[in-house]
Amino acid sequence: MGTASDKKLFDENGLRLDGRSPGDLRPIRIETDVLNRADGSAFIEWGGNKIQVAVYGPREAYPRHMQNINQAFVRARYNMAAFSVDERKRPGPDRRSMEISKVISEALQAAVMVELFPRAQIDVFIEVLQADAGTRIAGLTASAVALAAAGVPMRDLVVGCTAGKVDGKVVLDLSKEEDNFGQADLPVAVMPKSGKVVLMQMDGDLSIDEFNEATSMIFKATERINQIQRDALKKNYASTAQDWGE
Amino acid sequence: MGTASDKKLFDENGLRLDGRSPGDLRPIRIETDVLNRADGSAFIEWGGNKIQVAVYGPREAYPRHMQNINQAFVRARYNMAAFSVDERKRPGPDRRSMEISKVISEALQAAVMVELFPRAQIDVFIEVLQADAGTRIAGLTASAVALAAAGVPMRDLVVGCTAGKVDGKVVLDLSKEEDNFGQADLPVAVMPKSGKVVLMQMDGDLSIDEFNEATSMIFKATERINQIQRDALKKNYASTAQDWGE
Amino acid sequence: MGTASDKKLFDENGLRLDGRSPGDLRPIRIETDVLNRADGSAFIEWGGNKIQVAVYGPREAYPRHMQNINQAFVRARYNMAAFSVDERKRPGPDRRSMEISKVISEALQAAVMVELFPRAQIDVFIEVLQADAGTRIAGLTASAVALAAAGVPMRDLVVGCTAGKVDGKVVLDLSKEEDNFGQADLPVAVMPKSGKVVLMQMDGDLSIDEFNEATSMIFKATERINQIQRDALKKNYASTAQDWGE
Amino acid sequence: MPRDELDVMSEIKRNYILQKIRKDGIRADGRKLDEMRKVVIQTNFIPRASGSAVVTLGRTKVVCGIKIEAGEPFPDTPNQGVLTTNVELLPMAFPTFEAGPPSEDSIEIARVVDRGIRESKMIDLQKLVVEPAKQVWIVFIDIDVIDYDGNLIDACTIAAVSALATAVVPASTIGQKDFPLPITCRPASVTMLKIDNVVVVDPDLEEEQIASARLTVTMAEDGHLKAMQKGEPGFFTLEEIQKAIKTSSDVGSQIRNNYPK
Amino acid sequence: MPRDELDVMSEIKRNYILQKIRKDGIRADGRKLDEMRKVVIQTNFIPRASGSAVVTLGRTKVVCGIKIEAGEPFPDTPNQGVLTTNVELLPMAFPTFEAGPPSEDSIEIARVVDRGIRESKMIDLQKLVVEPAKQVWIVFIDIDVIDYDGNLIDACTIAAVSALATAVVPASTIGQKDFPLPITCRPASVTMLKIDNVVVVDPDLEEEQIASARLTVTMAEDGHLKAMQKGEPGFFTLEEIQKAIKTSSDVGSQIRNNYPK
Amino acid sequence: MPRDELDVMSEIKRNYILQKIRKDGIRADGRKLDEMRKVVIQTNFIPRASGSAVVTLGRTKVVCGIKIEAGEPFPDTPNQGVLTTNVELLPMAFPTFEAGPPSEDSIEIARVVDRGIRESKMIDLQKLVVEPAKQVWIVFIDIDVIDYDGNLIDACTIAAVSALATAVVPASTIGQKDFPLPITCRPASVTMLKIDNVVVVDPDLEEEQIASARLTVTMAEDGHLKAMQKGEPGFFTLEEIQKAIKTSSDVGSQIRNNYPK
Repeated sequence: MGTASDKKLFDENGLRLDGRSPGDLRPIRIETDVLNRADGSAFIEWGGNKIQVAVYGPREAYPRHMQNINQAFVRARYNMAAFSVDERKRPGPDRRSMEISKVISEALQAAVMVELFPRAQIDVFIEVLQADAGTRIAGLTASAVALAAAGVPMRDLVVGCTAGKVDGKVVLDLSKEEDNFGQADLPVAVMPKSGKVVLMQMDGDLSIDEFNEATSMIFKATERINQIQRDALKKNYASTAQDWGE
Repeated sequence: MGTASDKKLFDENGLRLDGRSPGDLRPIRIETDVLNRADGSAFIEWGGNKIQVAVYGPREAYPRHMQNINQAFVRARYNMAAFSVDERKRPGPDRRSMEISKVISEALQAAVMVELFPRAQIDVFIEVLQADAGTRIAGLTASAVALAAAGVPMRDLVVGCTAGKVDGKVVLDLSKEEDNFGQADLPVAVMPKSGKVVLMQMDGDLSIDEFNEATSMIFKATERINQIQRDALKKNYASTAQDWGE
Repeated sequence: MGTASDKKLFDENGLRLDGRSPGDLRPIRIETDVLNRADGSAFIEWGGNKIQVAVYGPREAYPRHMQNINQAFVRARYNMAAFSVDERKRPGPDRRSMEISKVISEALQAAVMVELFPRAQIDVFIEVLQADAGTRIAGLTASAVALAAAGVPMRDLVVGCTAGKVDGKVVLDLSKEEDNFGQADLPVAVMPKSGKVVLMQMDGDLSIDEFNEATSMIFKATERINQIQRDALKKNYASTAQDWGE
Repeated sequence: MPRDELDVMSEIKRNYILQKIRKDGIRADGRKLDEMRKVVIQTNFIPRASGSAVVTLGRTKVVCGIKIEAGEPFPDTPNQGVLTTNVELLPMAFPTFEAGPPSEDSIEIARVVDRGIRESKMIDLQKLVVEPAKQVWIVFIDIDVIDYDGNLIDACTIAAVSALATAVVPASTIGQKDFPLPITCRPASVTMLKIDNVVVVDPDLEEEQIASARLTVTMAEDGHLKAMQKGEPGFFTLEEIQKAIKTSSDVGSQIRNNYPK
Repeated sequence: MPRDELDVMSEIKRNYILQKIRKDGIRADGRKLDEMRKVVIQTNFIPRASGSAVVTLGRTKVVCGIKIEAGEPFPDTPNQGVLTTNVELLPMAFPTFEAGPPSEDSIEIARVVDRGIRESKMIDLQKLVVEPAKQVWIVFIDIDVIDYDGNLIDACTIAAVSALATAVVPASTIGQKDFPLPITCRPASVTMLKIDNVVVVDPDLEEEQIASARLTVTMAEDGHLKAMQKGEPGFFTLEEIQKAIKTSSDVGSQIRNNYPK
Repeated sequence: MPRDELDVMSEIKRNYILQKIRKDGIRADGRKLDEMRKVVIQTNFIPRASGSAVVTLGRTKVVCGIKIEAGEPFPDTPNQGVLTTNVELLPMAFPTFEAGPPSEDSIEIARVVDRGIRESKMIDLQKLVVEPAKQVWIVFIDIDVIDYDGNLIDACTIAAVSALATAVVPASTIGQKDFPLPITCRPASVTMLKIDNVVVVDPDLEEEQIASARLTVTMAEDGHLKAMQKGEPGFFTLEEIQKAIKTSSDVGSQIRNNYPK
């Protein structure tokens, strides 16, 4: 977690620097089918995060020796644009982005009906255009929408959210400054129908009680975020229906 | 193009630093079949440029998925020796040499009768041993000779030449200093029988009139350079005939 | 060889800094089958060197085009742990370790009955955990033991030893300081039954007489080292027999 | 340029496109030979960057972000800032684009875009010196291709020029005052393809798949040539090139009208 | 985690393991569900390193060496030392491990180990400053995996913590006095796997091959969570996670008892 | 060493070479066992380099260019210049040579050539110091192999020694006077192959393809050994090596006669 600092992260009314209460989410907007070439796509704005996701597949897995005769595999590639962060980032994967790609792939693998597509792979490309804390969770949330928009059969969507500890208090959906100067970070993703946890990482310092408080905040928030996902997909289906009607 | 400078590039008689008139070429010498292992080879000296070219093929394209069932592809690899430039160059391709390899490959592809060799590749290796402005054009000119020397069937040779703008005047075949301090650079390659342009790049600043003056200079020069190519090949055929006669 | 220096490398009694006479070896200890997963393994301590070796194979050579229809090939990979040397070493092969891998592979290839395993490869992984001069020779000596422990049929073991020149005197088995400040280094490996030389490298300055003195020292030493190899293997066979007896 | 996934386009489609061009002088999507697709430019899309633009050119879409950072000049140009251009053909943009080190295609695109901007002297690099030979401003142009339907060179040039035209040098990071990136002109590249013996402007992917040769001409307001690049294994006659230069002058002016003021 | 060479385990073996766990609550090797394998720690194995440990965890074996070198701090943390963790899955450890750049697996292991040590503040990085913003101590944790039979995260954490706990800062190299690496606590990671609906501790390779999901929980003496990582494509319920945290608290204390004093 | 394209040589050819050597003590091209092929050395071929040489050894051809640049010494040798040797097995030289990072073969060749030059102390590195610990001359030896017909080690050594012997340190670039690279001796490497039980000098490619073992011996004028390298999977007896050293002493003198004065 972040560096220690004297930075005040709450005002006198207990509100956060951006005016949110501890349990508030930043604004989230999801749009689907924004790209033409991909089989499915979604664009998410979550606070200052701007993330483009595209899905290709199911398609034959390549190279051949990667094929699994029982099921498809989901291969997410999380990438940060060179201009997405304060200091220009050299293109190409680093260790952080490789780890994130792995945990996102595993989380999506749990939700996709991979058993329907033996020998196939499903590619999920996540491009972070502007980063503002919580990119993995925002990218994963958008990925689930893009998969659905691509018509990939899923058991459920996947919804991610982060909680953390700031100045000793548990808060939802860390902002960039809270991420930099906070004491704990807990990104979680669930399948919202069942509450099954498909991604969980944590670093910093949390007592067991704080952990329970944080997860309870996250679970509540995922319901709201899932609604935003479903609305985005509905709008998409609506416009598809309209297209047909013409 | 080069850096602005107060450097004088013409003398009081309108001659260039190396004594040439605006429309003069530097000395060019081409020798063929200088290597034993390659299927064909040519060595070119063009001003201070010293460039070795070798051709292998047509041979089965590898890897397999590169094979085109209708025709061969020409793959030129332009490379600069570590000692070819003022400051020692780290071995291996850089972005500049990759672009040059691409445009040379495309220029040669236009001249070779690729339709005669489905699934094949023809490799052209261009090693710049000493660089002195105009290496891409010199390397391409030598490549055409090496292909012919290898017995690769061609519609026509390919001849390259450069024009540029120096102190506001259009001149032929830029020298190293003119390249460094000039205002425009226009490398062109043609198939000399038909005048078809198979390579053209330009950077700097040229008015339309200057462009027309430059191309007209280049077209005239390519006739002379083509003659040097044909002489080199004739000498080669002559010595081959002699070999047979023995 | 090392840098010139005023460092004294012998005491008044003609003994070396670590108390050895010119013809003495450092202590050597070899243990076999210290790893569970590998087909065979050996761990060697030789002076301050600590080197772990593991053998996998014979197994089908991969990629396919590496397969030799007449025989197996031995592929040794010599690698230094990041913490094995004074200044932390970046992981991955460098030019030195690639050369050492090559000469060790060739030396082992001579001893293994490769003709029994067409299309196969035998991998020998050598990990230098602590380096203390003579790692290639110690790694090779342990590799032969690991191959035998893996049940790979061999014409003979391979035994390595180094001699060198220090303060103008020929000495056996250079220590780290002698290696750094000495005048010549001569690593040699032989098949001990026949005395055939399968590895020899040399750098520094040796007269022909010094060379002959050095090789004669080495040949005598390899008998002693070979005994240590055989003892290690006997202990291993003994414990295997015991296992069967239970 | 990349082919479609199976590296084939149906004979029927190919013939349809060719015939339409030959007989009617009209392209498959109804455009005239020298007609650009619709261009939409949205600047300041990435507020955290020094400048940015999202550009759609028909169904091709690219995002350009500019980062401007203080750093050392090149030893041979101590009195000017540094410019560097990079294009990423993201795998999300097309089925055969692959992650990894830049391909020949992406390098060619980046270098042609870079030459247009550099040679037109769009950015006044002399004004980007903090302390000669010690510290200058480095301008990173990074372009993400996120949707690919042909003519990346022009889409990337439009995005880069638009992002640069609205960029701000973050001089406050070194204790000075931020100032707009000093801009002298607005270059426009125009890419043309030769299909059969006809030259078309702003090709889409299907046209790229049947074309024999490509020519890009970059000009600035002064009507001078700043950069040219012939690509693909076909050829142009000198007359075709001269005509293409004329076309690019006209079309370039239209593009320039779309640029942010 | 890597599968076995043929990526298959016999149905018979698979069923045997599963049934034993389901029916008897006992694992194939006789362990209870929350029972670690035998841990053997040998420190100071590499005397030339600043600290070192060889750890066997059942039949898994790793070697950790610590190098501590003077160097520059990161610009944004001028007042603390630097910590870096690297894990090498050596090809000698398993038939399918390959030489070359780090795999996704080795990166994940290294990052989870690193987070446990970093977030527990085990090393007092503030005490590793020679001159603020100029010179600090850089602690390199390098771990060689030489024999693989499951649960590398815990084996590597144990090795790293043990090696650090016995490490010495070689300050004499810069004319000062050597001193023990300043240590504040001893974190322990506990990795659990979900097989069927049962969670087991310290899985061996065969268990990894049939498990659906993995969870690692790292705590220090204060009983607080310092790092967590869920892995593999399966899921956990929140209840399972809460129970796993409880388990890891107990098992972590046992591990801590094994650490060098 | 690389095999021919199909990795096979016809049995007939193989037998012919072997029989000729066994029965007549003569090689397929008529040479005696200890006879070098014709050596042609052309120095100053690359006038822009600090030194250069093109060498043909039979039908093997290599180009060596020396660059000498001011730079920093290694920390542990503050009082001497730096020497570095690189060999490129260019794809133009042989059908199976590939572009890309250096192969094991090219690294071995470069390192054996380097050792011969370094250990003979041919270059007086102590005279290449501008300011101790700050600035020294770095000597880059780069060798392009452009035509391959066996025995690259000797061809490259001859090229490197010839280029160095005629090289000039460009001290005028730092405001001093150019001076000839300080040379103390002229090492010569002699590479021998064992075919059957016969040892031949300066093997061509066909001989390399049927040989079992290789030995390179590098000596200087003082008749001392400076570097040795045994290669390939065969063996030598100690007697064979002693005889080879004798041979290399004689042949090395012949090579030295060819070096530029």
